[in-house]
Amino acid sequence: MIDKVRADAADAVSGIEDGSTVMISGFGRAGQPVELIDALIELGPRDLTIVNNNAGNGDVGLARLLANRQVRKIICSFPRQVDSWVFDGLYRAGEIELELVPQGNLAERIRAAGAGIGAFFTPTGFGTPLAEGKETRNIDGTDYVLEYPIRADYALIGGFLADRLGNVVYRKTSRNFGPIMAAAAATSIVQVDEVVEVGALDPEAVVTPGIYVDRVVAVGERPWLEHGVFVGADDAEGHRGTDAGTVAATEGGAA
Amino acid sequence: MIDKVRADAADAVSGIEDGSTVMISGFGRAGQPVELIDALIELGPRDLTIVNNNAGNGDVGLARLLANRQVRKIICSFPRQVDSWVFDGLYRAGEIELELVPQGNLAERIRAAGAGIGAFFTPTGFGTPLAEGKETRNIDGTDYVLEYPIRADYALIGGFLADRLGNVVYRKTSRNFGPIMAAAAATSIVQVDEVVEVGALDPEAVVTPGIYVDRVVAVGERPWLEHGVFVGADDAEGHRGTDAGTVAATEGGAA
Amino acid sequence: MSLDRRALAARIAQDIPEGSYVNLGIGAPTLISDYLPEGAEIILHTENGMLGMGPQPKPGEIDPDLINAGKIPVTELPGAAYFHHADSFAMMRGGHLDFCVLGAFQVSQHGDLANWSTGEPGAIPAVGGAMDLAIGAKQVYVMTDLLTKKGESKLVAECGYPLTGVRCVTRVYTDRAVFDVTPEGFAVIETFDTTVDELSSLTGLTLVDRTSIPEEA
Amino acid sequence: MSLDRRALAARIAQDIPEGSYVNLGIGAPTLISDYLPEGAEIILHTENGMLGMGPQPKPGEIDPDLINAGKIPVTELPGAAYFHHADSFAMMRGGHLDFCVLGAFQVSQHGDLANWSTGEPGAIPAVGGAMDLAIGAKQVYVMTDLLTKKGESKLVAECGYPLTGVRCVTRVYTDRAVFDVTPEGFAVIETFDTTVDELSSLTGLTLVDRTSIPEEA
Repeated sequence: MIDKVRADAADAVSGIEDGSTVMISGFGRAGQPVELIDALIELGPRDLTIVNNNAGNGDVGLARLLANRQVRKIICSFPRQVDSWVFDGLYRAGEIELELVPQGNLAERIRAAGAGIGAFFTPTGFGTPLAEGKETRNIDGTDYVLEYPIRADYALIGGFLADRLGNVVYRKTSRNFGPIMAAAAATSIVQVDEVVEVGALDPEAVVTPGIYVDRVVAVGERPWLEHGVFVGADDAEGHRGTDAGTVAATEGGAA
Repeated sequence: MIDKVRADAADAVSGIEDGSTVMISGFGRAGQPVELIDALIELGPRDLTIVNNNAGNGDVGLARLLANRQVRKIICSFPRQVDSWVFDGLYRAGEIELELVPQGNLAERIRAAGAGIGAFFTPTGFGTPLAEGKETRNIDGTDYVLEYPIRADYALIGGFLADRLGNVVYRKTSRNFGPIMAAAAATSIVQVDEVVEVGALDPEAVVTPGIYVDRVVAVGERPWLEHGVFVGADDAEGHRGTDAGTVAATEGGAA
Repeated sequence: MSLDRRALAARIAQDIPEGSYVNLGIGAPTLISDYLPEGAEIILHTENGMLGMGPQPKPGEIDPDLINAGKIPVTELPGAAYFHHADSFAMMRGGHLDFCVLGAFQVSQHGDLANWSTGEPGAIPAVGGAMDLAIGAKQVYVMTDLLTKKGESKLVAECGYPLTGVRCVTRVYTDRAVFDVTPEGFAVIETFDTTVDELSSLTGLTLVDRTSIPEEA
Repeated sequence: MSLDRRALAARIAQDIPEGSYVNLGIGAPTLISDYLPEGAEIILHTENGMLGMGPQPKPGEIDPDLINAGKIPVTELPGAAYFHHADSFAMMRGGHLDFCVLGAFQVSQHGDLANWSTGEPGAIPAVGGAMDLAIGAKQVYVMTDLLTKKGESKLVAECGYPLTGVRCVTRVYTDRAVFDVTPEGFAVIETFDTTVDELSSLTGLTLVDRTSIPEEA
């Protein structure tokens, strides 16, 4: 029997070694594999290259991974945010390398890695500083830049539900980078609210087929859901009721 | 109010003019827009370039379009089949042009057109006669061929259900070329069993968002379904009960 | 009287016909959604993976899995669809959106856009989806004040700031006037309590006067 | 005694471990699915857009929307997933399948494959997914008779027929023996009632004898 389910987040991230390239899904809070990132911090590999849309917010998650000096380089589209002080400090001190990629080229380069495409001509970024030094070509009257795949050793992905075969569905805009990162990494690790029975996911609606997934871990339901049904939250971090104010204050609030 | 629904198949294909490039979805019977092809034959434009995986079977559908001398060129991966006599005859007589493309390159070139990619390096076909004369490049130790997008003026697509906004879902392996063709054509025309209310399709499971679709037409339920529920057929053409034998004999049966 | 930000948003909203697929970027252009004609079906795209984006949720109904490109909680309208990042940016890059509205530091008379970096030494660069948005719609509109806080024109002969996209902007809506980008340079198509001469003086550019030509339907 | 087609399919099935993602092409290799170990979860891919393909349906339960790459009706197993053609071939091209098994006209000692055209003048060419399958798995296995009906070896020094893929085949299962493609040429790893000398004579090739070396686990 195929069983990709791991006991806990620590088990799920085991084996990620120094120097690995690790993709981390998520755009804002949505699709961020919070528990897997925490487990990666706990595991402690250093000299990592991280691929993410951003470079961490506040003092938690990816920002804490950076603060913990585990990251040598980050490939992302939007590092500078109101609460990206950890990255900002490391970058200004010359202690982290940055490869800045327009968001759509970032997505397409990750997709190319999973799809076996060797390189592709994209119009995005042509004539801008981010295309400097890159090969360009005019095709049928449009100018393009040649971009190469971004591959990874590991992907950490935030899904919604999965089965033991590794089939995954996402919730709403938390889908973002998850499906393409799952296909681009040698080992893909997905955290979900719940692992469901094989056959419970509609084959027409599976977004990431199990072929792309190596490990699955259930981390429990997020507070804005009850038995899979949306019940709402009071802020974009998912806090509810009276605890929202307190926790938001210590975590730095929503982006 | 947005309403992309057309009264009938004739209305849906109206305006397709001589010399157009027309993509037609389907792989075998699955996803073939039968009623739209028949309406295209009825409409009568000539000198068409057709993009399809095959080059027609038996004497119906695409084969009839060919027999009717409406097609100048076909771009496909697998023209020769046991029952492709119409194409075979025209091709041997030099009366139709063929661009033969490996199936995955065909799909990726169609995808590139919809995705605004100017060209891409693919490993498929390298070193074979189908890459002769094409630009090649070795990237990181792998040999690739440069392939260009395939765009179309129109796409005729066989879906399952749609809403008036043009959101489409497919059934099982009939999805095949539909979603990528919808994105690659200037005008995309989708036939479905039934048009449903806006909101009836699960936003997590919409496969072709309405942005890619210009016209929708309901052609009625196929015989292997009853109120959307699968009830089965006796052959791959979808015939049921006693009529299966007779009709299969005249149509040439399944490929 | 020049238009304030909300009035400008309302003005832009008038030019977006029913049935359009629209990306309103982040920041000021998102105000436009408040002024789209009541009941008209205009479908909003957010590049983090959704068509059919609705307004912000009521308190208590925030869904952290449902946010826009500015990471603000939003809602889902009937007929929405979700997709992943590669599909979302393919949709943009492939030219499927009818309109996108962006902010700007500078727009050149050729339609070049600079809106992601002022190129200051030591500044931390961040581009996000700006370069994809700049090339990602049939009509790329800019919404901006005509002048910077220091009084310099944002419409320029050539951009001095690092570019976001080359020859991509089709129209610029400012607090003082609306400009089309044409082969002859900026054409003024509408003024807000000013004159073409005054605009020429403020921008230092030769402007084409199209204010008296009625817009095509 | 050489193996017949079904026996060969059964032999190949032994080498596919549980948990594998496998594409069995069209034609003879599809027989392998009948011999996969009972109860072992092996997930079949069909390039027309499905993982989790099941056996052929019972009479009356044919679904024309559910076919395999050979256009034969199939069924759906629990845990299946559907996707479109670009996603399906991206899955292949991206190297995500563990095994693919193909037929062949010729395989060269470098692992080149010819299986789509005999290059006859006047023949109508058709390639389908053959070239994608040839490069589309971690292990590309060929299932074939060693000799053509005319008695010519399908294992050759260099392919004379038009190629399907270059240096892509990793192993060849024939009715007479199993061959690995190695930097030193074909290595015989298992024989069916024949000898390496006899195989050398039949193929006209220098063969490496690895029949006595136990396979790695």
